[in-house]
Amino acid sequence: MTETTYREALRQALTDSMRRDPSIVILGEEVGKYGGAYGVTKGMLEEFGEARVRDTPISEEVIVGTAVGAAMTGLRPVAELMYVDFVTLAMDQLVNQAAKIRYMFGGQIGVPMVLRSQGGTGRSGAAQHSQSLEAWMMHTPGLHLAMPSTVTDAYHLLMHALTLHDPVVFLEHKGLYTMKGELKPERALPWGKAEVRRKGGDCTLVSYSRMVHFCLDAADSLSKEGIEAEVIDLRTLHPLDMDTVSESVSRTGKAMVVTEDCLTAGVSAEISARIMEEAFDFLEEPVLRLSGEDIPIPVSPELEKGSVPSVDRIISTAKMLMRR
Amino acid sequence: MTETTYREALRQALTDSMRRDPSIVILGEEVGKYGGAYGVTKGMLEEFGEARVRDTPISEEVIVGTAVGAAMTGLRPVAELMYVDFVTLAMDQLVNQAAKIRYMFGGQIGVPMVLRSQGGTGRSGAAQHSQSLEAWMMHTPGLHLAMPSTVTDAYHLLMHALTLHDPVVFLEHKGLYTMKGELKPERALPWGKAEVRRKGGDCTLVSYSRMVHFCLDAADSLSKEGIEAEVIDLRTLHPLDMDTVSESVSRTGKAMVVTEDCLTAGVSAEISARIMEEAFDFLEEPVLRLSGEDIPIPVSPELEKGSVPSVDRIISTAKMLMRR
Amino acid sequence: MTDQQEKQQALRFFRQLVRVRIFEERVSELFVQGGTAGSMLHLSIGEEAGAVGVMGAMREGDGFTTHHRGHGIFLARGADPKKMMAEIAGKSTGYCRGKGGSMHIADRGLGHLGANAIVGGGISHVVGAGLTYQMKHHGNAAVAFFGDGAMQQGVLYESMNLSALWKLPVMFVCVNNEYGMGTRLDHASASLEFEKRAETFGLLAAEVDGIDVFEVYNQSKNLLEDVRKGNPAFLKVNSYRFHGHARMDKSPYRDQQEEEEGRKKDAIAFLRDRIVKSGWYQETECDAIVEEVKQEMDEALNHARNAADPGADEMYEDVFDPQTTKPFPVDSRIRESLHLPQA
Amino acid sequence: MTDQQEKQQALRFFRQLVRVRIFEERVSELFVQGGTAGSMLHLSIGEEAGAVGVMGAMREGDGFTTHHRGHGIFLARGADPKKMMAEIAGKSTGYCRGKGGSMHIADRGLGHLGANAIVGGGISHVVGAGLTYQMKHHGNAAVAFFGDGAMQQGVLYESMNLSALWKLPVMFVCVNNEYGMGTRLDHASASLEFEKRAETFGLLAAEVDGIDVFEVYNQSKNLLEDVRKGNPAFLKVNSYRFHGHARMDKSPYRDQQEEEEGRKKDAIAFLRDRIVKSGWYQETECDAIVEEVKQEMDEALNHARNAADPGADEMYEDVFDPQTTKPFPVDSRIRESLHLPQA
Ligand SMILES: Cc1ncc(C[n+]2csc(CCOP(=O)(O)OP(=O)(O)O)c2C)c(N)n1
Ligand SMILES: Cc1ncc(C[n+]2csc(CCOP(=O)(O)OP(=O)(O)O)c2C)c(N)n1
Ligand SMILES: [Mg+2]
Ligand SMILES: [Mg+2]
Repeated sequence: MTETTYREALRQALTDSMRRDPSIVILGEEVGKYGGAYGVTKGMLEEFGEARVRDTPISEEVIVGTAVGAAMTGLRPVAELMYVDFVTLAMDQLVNQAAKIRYMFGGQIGVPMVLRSQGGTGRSGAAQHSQSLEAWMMHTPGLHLAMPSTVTDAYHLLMHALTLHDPVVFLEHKGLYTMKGELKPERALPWGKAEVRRKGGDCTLVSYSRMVHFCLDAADSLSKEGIEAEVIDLRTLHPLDMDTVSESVSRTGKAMVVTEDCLTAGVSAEISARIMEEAFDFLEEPVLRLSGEDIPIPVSPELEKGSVPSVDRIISTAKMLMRR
Repeated sequence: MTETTYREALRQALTDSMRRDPSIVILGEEVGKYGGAYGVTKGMLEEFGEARVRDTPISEEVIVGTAVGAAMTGLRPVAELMYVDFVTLAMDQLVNQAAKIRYMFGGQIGVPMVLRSQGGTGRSGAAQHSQSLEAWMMHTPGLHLAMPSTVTDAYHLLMHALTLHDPVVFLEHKGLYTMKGELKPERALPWGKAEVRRKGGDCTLVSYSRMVHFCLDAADSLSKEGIEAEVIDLRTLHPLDMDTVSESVSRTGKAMVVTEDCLTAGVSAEISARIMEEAFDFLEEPVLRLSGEDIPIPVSPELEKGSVPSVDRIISTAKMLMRR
Repeated sequence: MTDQQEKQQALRFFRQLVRVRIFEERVSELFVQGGTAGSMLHLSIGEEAGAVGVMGAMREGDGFTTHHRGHGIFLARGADPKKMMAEIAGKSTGYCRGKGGSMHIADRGLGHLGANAIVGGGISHVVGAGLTYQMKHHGNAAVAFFGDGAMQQGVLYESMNLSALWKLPVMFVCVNNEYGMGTRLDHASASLEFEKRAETFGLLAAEVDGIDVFEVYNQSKNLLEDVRKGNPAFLKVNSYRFHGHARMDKSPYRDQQEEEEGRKKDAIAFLRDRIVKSGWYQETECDAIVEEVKQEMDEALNHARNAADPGADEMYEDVFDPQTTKPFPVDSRIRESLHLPQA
Repeated sequence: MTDQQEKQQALRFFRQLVRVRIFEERVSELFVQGGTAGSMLHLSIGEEAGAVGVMGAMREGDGFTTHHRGHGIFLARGADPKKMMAEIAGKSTGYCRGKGGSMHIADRGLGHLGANAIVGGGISHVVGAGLTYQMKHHGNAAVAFFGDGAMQQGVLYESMNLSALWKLPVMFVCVNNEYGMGTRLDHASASLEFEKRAETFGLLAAEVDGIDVFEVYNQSKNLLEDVRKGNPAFLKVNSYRFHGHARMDKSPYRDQQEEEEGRKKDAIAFLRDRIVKSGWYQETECDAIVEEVKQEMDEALNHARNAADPGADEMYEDVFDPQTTKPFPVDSRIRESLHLPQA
């Protein structure tokens, strides 16, 4: 088994795709010479040259707008926002333009682009460098939304994103880049399929991105105490595979959604509501939401940690869920 | 009974507040000479002068940023975005700045500002002039969020917003400006309290803004068929008064959330999940979400109408909910 | 240009200018008759020369975006007035099948990358189109049309900078009609030195009086030559918005004298005068063109009136590539969760 | 300034410059010892004169915002290094009680309206502060400090325009250190005529060599006189970023020769030389100041190391005015929904 990091898997997907498809260009701040703030595009300038790996000025709105225009005319841009927090500067281009162009123009023009960024806590980045903003994009019709948790998914989801004809928001987690794992090149679950990462019949934990690993660790501990949790990794938030989730909840009767984004009106609200809608008759307890606190992220490492779910809290919450 | 329009009630609240508090200034596109794109600030330039009623260039980001800076230093700005769709251009200032400043700075500096805007369908404004984006703000810690449905609330909520020490997003509905009603100057339900607009014991309809009226109309029709729906108007989405909602659902056992925003990861997801969390034992059916379709808003008046809930669909959905 | 060429060009320009004017008049009628989709209709009467002059200098393969006041620009590009009018009416035979409307018309074939209802929203798209042309279709240019109001949107300057930095074949055309809604340009911008400003972002820049379509054409042509070589440019076309901001606006914020003066900047009258005075053609020949155009536009109007609304289910189409994912209709979802049969 | 005044001023400036330099060196130590909250630490070594010179020309009552590289600016304003260092360490005695950190330091009392981690994020706040001063505190000025990288953010131009349009007492200070992360300014901006550019937005503009704190001071003073009268201004201070972008960055994208040249732009060495050569003070007197400052900053460092972390429950404080609403903790919510007693 060869071990690869999440970061390398992403780079591999970009590289393999660019070798295959000459219309792919990368643009963003520091993606070239610097190799990306988190090193994802390191070495790619050397292989693909300045025409295809493009350092931009610090102009988020025009980075995304340029990607939109390029995508409309025949390129397949991969635009990078260094932190997802900066999407606040490009929401018009993402939401009012990229996501709506196919629709507004009656299906004439697609916008095949990938917007890569990274979010989440873990580096004391404070309130403007640690957010998880995927709920905004999930709420925007016209966008695909992928949030890989594993090395293999980092590769395959990005590969697939680079074949779609619509905009894909591709959100990585800053805490996963150095994570190692096996990259299984042959296997690829279809786009939009959730993956059951661990089987279990007592309760269902639904998650994505970094929190999947927290759930798996928690499930291991719970197992020692006789509780078998099923862990589902959504992989993409659009399309959203509720079938896999509902099937599991129909067996366990107990569900908990674990996300890093702020709880109120976040992703866990949607998943929770959907579980109720699709598996109401099976639910023995309300679906629980273990999400980020409804606060800006504080810089203090201790407070930061406390502001999002931890393995311990997943364990204790699962026990509460299982108590009767 | 003297009848007032929603638009006039808003103007009255601005006027009364500005007479009382000299630190209030209004800024935005066309708020002065033009009197506001929807006429809310008509005549205010004449009363308060150019120093306090300020026309701005078409620069949404700096409109909100200027309001933030003014609020931090002792003014109480009311910034207007002509359409809530344009908040996409000012999300950094709203989300990364206004909402987080008190927190990031350890409580030292508040941002007492009101961001007024209007959203919703009804004027064939198409995909970039018809959105309902309140879920994004509801998902942002640090923001108050008011969405008045009546003439009286338009007045009192805006009056109250102009006394808070934190940023308030105040979202009007373009379809309500010409609505008439009695402005009851004496009464004001507290900020953050929902209002039961109609009593009923069979099912609970939860809504806010324009959809409250659709729910009330539907409830009248349902009543003729023997179904008594309780209609709750949330009034503010932050604070969110779930007590009133849960109490109602604990009586009716059946709930339906009616909103105009896109369904997925929208406001109705949060309300639905909260109802399950707080009234699980009383629920006889899954909480239903009757929200906007997950599509950009089309320009065709017929399609536009079909893209959001209608009175008829509220009626038919309520009947389905009551069927067994 | 030889005199003969100029003469023929003049007549072509005249027809185009008249087409824009009369098209907009018909849009206005459609509105009055309640036939348009909504009231957010922005007529470009008074700005015809900007549309016709710049478009005259563009080539097949070039791409462009427009602002919300873009009917004339698209028409000058060769749009079918029937499909335009139908789109403005929100009908199924429109350019965007009734989904976009006046503010979101586009046509891939003609290189129209879209009208935009966000002031400044389409400007950065031409930077991207310019990038595509630089990499794949050398020689093509991408042109952004926008109003004077967009001069106050930051994205314009980000776009200028990136175009200059990457040497993209991009031209920024400011259709200056003196107003952004009720705000006169000098109340929106502290400085009016826009050409100098563009130069400090590394662009070529020029200004032209929009009364004279030939001037607009010549300036555009000159700039576009450099643009195609990778020197992005900025062009300001000065004109006046003859009517209100949108169809309902009567411009009470403008004084009559100013309006009268402004409406003298009439490119059609100006060109007609020149055509006749130069002895190129007779008044009657001009009149004949006007009549022909009227008929063309009446037909467009009739077409739009009689065209069908889009079918209710089309609402769910075009959100995504049809091969992939589709919206889950709200009602289907509700029925599913209640275990009821689908309607 | 008389010679005597100049001499005293020189010593004050010297102390301030040294304070910034040594403070940053101590921040760096704190980082190496694992004592900072995170690694997003941006040192302003090499940019001391911009901070000290501009601040020297500012007055009590003036407000300002900074970018992410703002330690020196705040220190020059009179910040307490203990509270700064504690904040950088994420401790409860810090300026922001350990919630903001290096990139979000602020102090209402000193008019610091906040460091900002969004490039360009704090620029428009001074437009608002300027509005407040124009209406309520005539004579005060609001100053935005930002890097050369922010010259490519559209919000800067929107801010310039609005300040000029409304005649606000605002100054925009670009702390040009030649780099935005790994990108040299000439790879980020097609044109470097920033002063001319500011002029085309209606501002006064100047450029100054950041090696000479007196020059920075004088230019700022001149501009601020006009600024206070309602003529907004732009000032570019040229310097060089001696170290990497953030504490972990070793600047592999810069060549050694360039770095060596760049580091010669040392405002401290420059001023010391002048002090000694002018016979104002002896080397030993300068050394004594350095020693004093070292002690001051060592104390700050120790304070930060030993200060307490914020209490876990403080996480929920300061989201809203305490009189109004508070976050509903996730765990309480879960317990409530399971009818379990609160922990
Ligand atoms: C981002 C944004 N802000 C505001 C508006 C509302 N609005 C529509 S057109 C317009 C005026 C635009 O003026 P200008 O750019 O000069 O174009 P013109 O209407 O004069 O052709 C405004 C403010 C908008 N559509 N988008
Ligand atoms: C909006 C935004 N984009 C990108 C970043 C990431 N980033 C942080 S500092 C920086 C470089 C800024 O350069 P400059 O403005 O010159 O300031 P300097 O670091 O040189 O002081 C970048 C790209 C950010 N923090 N905010
Ligand atoms: Mg205009
Ligand atoms: Mg810099």
